[in-house]
Amino acid sequence: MIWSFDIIILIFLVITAVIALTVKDLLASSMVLGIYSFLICILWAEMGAVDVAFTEAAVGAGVSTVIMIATVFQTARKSKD
Amino acid sequence: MSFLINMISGALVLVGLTFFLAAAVGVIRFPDFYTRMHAAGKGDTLSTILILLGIAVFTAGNFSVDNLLIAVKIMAIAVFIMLTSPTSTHALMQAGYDDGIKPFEKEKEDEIETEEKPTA
Amino acid sequence: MKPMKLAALLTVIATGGLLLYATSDLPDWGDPLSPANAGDLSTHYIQDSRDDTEVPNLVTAVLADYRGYDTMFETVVIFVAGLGILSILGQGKRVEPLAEPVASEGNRERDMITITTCRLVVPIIQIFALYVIAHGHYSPGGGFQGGVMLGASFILIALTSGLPDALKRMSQERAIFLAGLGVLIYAGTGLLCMALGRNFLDYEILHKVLGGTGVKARYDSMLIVEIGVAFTVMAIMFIIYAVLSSKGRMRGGL
Amino acid sequence: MDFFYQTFIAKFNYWIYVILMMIGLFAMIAKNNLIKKLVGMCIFQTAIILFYVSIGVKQDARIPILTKDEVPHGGHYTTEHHDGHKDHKADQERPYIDAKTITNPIPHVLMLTAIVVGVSTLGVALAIAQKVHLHYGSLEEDEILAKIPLGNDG
Repeated sequence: MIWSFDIIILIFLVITAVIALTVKDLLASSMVLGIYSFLICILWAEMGAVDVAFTEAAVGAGVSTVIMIATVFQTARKSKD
Repeated sequence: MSFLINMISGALVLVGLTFFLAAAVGVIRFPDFYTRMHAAGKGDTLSTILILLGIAVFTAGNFSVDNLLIAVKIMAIAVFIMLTSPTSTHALMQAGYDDGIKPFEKEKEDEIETEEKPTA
Repeated sequence: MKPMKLAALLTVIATGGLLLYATSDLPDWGDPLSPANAGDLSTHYIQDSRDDTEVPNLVTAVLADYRGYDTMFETVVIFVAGLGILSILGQGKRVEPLAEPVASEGNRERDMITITTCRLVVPIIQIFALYVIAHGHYSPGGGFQGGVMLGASFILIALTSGLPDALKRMSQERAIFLAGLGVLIYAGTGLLCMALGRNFLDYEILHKVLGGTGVKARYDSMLIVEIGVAFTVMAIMFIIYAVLSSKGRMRGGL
Repeated sequence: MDFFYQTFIAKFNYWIYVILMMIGLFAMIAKNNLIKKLVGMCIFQTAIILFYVSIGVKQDARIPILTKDEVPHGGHYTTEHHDGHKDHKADQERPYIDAKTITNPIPHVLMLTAIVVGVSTLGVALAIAQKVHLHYGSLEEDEILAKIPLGNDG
């Protein structure tokens, strides 16, 4: 654990979460959620949870983003809020 | 000997980070999609490979079979990135081109400036 | 609409305020003496799993051995989620001709560079995934991660050369079979322990089947269980992508 | 420095976990678009995982994988594997493991499975969203509600 690194990533996490929820384009929202997943993956590697970080890198940033984008392509891309 | 290896690996990582900085500045400063992707793709690939090379040299510095194996693994990651990173850049470019994004042209901006000057 | 949002905001702020107030009672971040960290259970896992199982990666030891029952039902949840997606959107075996062609289903020109690179990369990904599964005892990894990576390699094929190509390699029936097989391997290991006269998932007795000592049996059966998990996760990850990217028709795709 | 640590760093993870949870909960309640609600659900989920992993952190501890000195490769069971002499020499030479120096593995195990289960439940949710889009042609909550025929009032 390195606390300065930890705090920087946590602040970025809040920023990316807010961006993912305010962007009107759902494709961009999914991509920002992928960035969020990568950030939280780094955070877990830093906290010593290497297995969780590995899973998050494979699942959250890989499969989760892909299935979200697949749904956005099959439905509507624009969101009203 | 170990001092020399530390110097080499540190220099490689530093050069890699410099390229990373240049790529980041390029992504922000360049005018349109294609040039931005150019900066991101090239700078990203080169800097990642340089940083991995630095780490591999540092690991192989404490010479033993295990450390050498770790260095080989790191270099395998570098080869993998060398394969995939340019391809992903290419795929993004292709998608942008299919989507109909117009490349940036210098003259148009000049025209706009000259048009705006008389009104101002 | 506006008053609803305001009410939601007030509720959320009230909840958050209470939780923030409650954080003052939580132990400090990184405190080694907090109840969760200094409790008997965690100390026992850290200090004794070496003698019980010989597995250096404590997470794998706890995941597949001590909490094997938990992990088995997590695998079942993933399996049921895959079946649920198929029953919500999928159309089973019958394939009806479409009334009008969908835009995404047209024969979009596939890019040669990406296809060639993915042909090169997919075997590397799969071999690395197998390494992750097999090496989960000594490094981060195991059935879940390796299974997700194997599934992702099939998703990569589907993304570059189209869903039909990927379905040729892993058809819907085959995927469901593999997912069921994974759960069967896991539960079968547990039932084998019961058949030999111990509790469910008490691997120690398996040395009668696998040979060696009881510790070695625990070490080996952990790998068997992880392989089962990897089968299920791989198949279900691919099913999720295949169904969602084609609206359940299993044709066309992105 | 000590005061700074105790007031700020020691609780910062928990604060952020509460903030992320608030963001996710608000999105799940108040957002109009179904996909945005699911994005909120993802954020909510990671907030809970952040809480759990933060609880398991120990100061100056290493990752929960034992080193080669502590578990020699094939140390225990190969010595016993050759029947005849049960040599426990390898056991006695092993160093003592101090539980304080290794990160708590239990939250990691719980959360590792939770992530993979989370993505499969996200898949189910996305499938339901696609089904809703097939039926009503929209993902906006108000448009869907306008299209649902009301019982007696309608």
